[in-house]
Amino acid sequence: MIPGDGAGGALMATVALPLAGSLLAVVLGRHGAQVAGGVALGVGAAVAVLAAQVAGGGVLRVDLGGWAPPLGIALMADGLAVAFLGLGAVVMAAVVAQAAALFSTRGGESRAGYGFWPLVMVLWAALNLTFLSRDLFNLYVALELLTLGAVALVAIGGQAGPLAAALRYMVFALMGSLLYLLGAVLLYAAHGTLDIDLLAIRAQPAPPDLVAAGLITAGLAVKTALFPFHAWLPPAHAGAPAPASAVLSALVPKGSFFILWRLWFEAMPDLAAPPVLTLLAGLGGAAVIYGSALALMQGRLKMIVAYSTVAQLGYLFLVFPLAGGAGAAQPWEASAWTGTAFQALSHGLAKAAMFLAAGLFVMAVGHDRLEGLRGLARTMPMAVFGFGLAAVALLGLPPSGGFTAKYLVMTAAFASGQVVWAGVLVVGGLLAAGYLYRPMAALFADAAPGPLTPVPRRLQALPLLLAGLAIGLGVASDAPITFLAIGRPDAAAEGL
Amino acid sequence: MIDALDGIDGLRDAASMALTGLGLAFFVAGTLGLVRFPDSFSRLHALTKADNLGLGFLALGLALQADHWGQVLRLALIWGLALIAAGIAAQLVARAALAEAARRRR
Amino acid sequence: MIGWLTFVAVGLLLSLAGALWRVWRGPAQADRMMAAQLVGTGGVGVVMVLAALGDWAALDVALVLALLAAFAAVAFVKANSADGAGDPEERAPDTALLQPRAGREGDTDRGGDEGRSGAGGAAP
Amino acid sequence: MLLDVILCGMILAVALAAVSGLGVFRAVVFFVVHGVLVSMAWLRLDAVDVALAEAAIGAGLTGVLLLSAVARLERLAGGGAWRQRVNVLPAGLAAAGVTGALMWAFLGLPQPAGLGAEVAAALPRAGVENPVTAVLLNFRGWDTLLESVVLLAALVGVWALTADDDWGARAGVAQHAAPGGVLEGFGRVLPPLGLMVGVYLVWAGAAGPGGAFQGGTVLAAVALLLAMAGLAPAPRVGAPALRLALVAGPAVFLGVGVAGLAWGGFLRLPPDIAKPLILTIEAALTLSIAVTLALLVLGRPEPGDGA
Amino acid sequence: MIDPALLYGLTGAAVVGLGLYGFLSLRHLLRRVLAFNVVGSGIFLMFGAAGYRGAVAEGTAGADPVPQALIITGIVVALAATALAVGLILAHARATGRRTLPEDDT
Repeated sequence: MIPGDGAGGALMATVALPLAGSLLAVVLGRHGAQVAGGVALGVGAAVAVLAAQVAGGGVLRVDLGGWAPPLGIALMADGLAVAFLGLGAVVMAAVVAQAAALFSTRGGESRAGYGFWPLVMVLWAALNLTFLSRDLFNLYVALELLTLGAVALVAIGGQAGPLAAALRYMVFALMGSLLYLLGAVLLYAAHGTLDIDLLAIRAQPAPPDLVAAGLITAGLAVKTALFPFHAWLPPAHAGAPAPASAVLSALVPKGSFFILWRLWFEAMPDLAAPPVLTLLAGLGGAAVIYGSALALMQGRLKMIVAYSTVAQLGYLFLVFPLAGGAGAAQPWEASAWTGTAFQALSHGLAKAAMFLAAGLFVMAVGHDRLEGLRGLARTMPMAVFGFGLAAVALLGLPPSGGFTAKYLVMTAAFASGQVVWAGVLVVGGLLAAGYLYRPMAALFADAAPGPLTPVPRRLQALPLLLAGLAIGLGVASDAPITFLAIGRPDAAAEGL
Repeated sequence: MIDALDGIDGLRDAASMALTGLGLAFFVAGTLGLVRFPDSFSRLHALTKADNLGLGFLALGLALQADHWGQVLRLALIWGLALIAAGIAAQLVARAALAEAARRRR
Repeated sequence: MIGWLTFVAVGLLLSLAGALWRVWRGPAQADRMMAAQLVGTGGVGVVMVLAALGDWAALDVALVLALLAAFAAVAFVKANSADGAGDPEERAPDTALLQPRAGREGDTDRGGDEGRSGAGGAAP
Repeated sequence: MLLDVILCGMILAVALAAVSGLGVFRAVVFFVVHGVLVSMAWLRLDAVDVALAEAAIGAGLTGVLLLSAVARLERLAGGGAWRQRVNVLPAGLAAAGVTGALMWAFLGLPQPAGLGAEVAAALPRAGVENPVTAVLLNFRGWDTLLESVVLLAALVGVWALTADDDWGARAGVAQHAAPGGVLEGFGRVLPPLGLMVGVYLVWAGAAGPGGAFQGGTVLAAVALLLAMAGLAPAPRVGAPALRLALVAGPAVFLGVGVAGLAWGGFLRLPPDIAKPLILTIEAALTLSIAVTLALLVLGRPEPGDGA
Repeated sequence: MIDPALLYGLTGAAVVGLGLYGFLSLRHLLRRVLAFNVVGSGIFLMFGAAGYRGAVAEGTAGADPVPQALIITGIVVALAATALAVGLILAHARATGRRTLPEDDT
């Protein structure tokens, strides 16, 4: 544990660099793309250095301003946090590369060209902070920054549809923030601290803690678009421009889910009564079924991919009954925990690849209705192959990261006797095959594609690269597994 | 000597009580005017005049209770600002009410 | 002295309560704005008394309230002007309205519960 | 004690009136009144700094923002019958449930817990005497830095809603006022006083109630008044000076934070030079907050239609 | 007599409830944003009451500064969110001539 010395620099860079980049982009206006490119490289390097430090020295804590909690705010990087930072860095690098073509400001400063870059970098900084911060109110400000950035990105297109979607997103997100803030206020009123580690010591099943846990969980569930509150996600993610929807779908809901994960496993582990955890996983399961069913009925590619996000996010909630809950650390909890981390990472990479590919199809054909995409495989082989690889990862077919995730969670489900969650995984996989078959069939149809504008090959390489990483995550899965174990709450119990 | 001293204090307290009481009375009058008067313009007339006078007396009464000059200065500044604000607001709102009534008549 | 000032503060608050009724009832938007103006001035009064009762530093709050008291009225007036950013004084007033009327409620009150260009849903 | 009961009763009545009844204008006026009442409540709760912020933002800027939005919205989307409310019963049940749970939780609070003692203990090393400013700019400076970025992100979001061909125009609708009229007079008389009060609040924030936010909000109100009185046209979106002013606060704060790495950690302010550092941060923050809040209330550039 | 902290805390909880009711049931988008602000001020009232309660117990002068600082941060964040929401509502109204979300319009 190396608090607060030079080693904190890399950890701080992952948040301070995007912030500095967004400030620079506000001033420099026309050169937003170059600033974002520099920030992407910088944060990538910072995450690499941080990963080396965490792998070498274990969990790394930084007390901001030198003030230790409960007075100050602490940031902490453990295996899980650095893995998600890595996911963010990779996805953001690809998104910045594609957005540079879409939002180029060479001609002169345009509205969207000016607005996109500061917003996407502010979003990145807020996202990285949700993975690192240990203070509940600091997480609230990070969530607000995440929400404002995301809503503004959805509305940046300017048409009527995305504007309504952005408004609905904002209404839901504001509701989520209020419920979360209420919970944080109650916890401070009860225990005089907002730090997760101090709360873990002081929390006990008294009225304020129970109500606070309920409100925070409800608030974060709304922000993660869990089943009954998912209505805002598909139109918002489909309405945003492609690079933005890649960030929104692959990363943003994971920020609020990550906080929920921290709370239920580190801040209030013994507060988790089994029925509550089962309810969360039940809603997750319903999200998988409902999201997949609706994805089957969509006519536009981006709507299919957006509803697939609703479904895939449902898988993440299975971790609560399998790995959470009081009682001795069962041997299968570690594998459920790691499996869910894998699911989040692999879905992030695959979903970003899909939305970037969809963006390229829209760039080529002008719209994303399925019938317009027929036969694109012949003219844009790399992008379509990337989309296909991403579909493999989403389905969880070997050797993809998705398969490793499903395998780990399923073994945990069988070992713990809660077979219903294994059922959810299987049914989800089948439904995913269903809704992904339709776009794949259209893309590989042997119809002659209509008039389309050529898409440069270097842009087509981006989705392929991301999808390749999603597959690679499964192939070389032993390194991430050991890395994720650093700082895991019950690190002692070895996985299956 | 001591009771003479508190004589002055007594006098000061009595004066500030009287002034603040007067201020309160004007505020109540202003509110009554706002509630009871028949139309917008007479209400505006009542509230602007009564309230500002009330605030003036209140400020004066409290100034007697002040510990040092900084507070008296601030009380005077507050009253001045409130006067400006009330004057501006009354004039503009009256014109807006007139325009609104004119629009409704057409 | 403390008891008296508390009484004055309570009295001021109750007078503000009267203004709240006008905000609810006030047929025309201008009536509601006036009532808000009264609450602003009354608020300055109450805060001054609270400052005398408690910590004199609260005078700064009264200062800010007095400073910003007119802003709501200015925003209302500008927003309701012809193009939404003008000034009601730019056009000569229609003085025909100001003819004294014997005893009848002023013209501005005959309007429906909502001012015509007034608030929110057209359906009352 | 009676005072608190009456004040709470009025706050509840105003909150109820703001969410019930018909008409958005009435709801907005009730919200402005709510701001005034709540700033009184803060005084009764011994929180003068918060009372200042509530008075400046709740009763001041939010009222201006909502009032101008109401009228503009009526022009854009007025008329037409429509249902004011929907699913009233589930909403009522949910609200009642949350309220009951909150009250049950508040009553169930164990012995009072707070950080007053820790702050008092660390105050000598914080560089400023006012504990709230010490928390805002030193102990939890990271929150405040992020919050100034939140303001900036909101402004960039609002600007991104501009029509494409209006980009580069002046922020907000072109304001104008009758020359020599009452509004222009107000625009000439108040700003000097407002500027004095704003700067005083920022400067006083180190020792007593006040600070960058309260002062910045008052200065934003002064800038708004100058624009609304037609005395100073709103700046163009692309003006470099404006962009530097917008970014000054977060940039200086971030710069001091990174400089802290030299003293052992991010955002670390060595006690002996903490006060000058905090004052520089506050000055830059006040500038950024004043400009950002004024532009947020003015809204997106709309040179074309005045509607 | 119930102590002030409890009174303001329960009032804050009730204001949160009222605001939540408005936020969930109202359809006019501007009124929903307004209800969001009402809920926010209710939350901060509860927070301030908890801070006051903590300070009174510890006998330190003035309320606990940490909640005060967080409330000021919260108020400014709420204003930023409100400003963006209002901007979106106006842009949406300009594009669709509607004051409510599409699914709420009858």
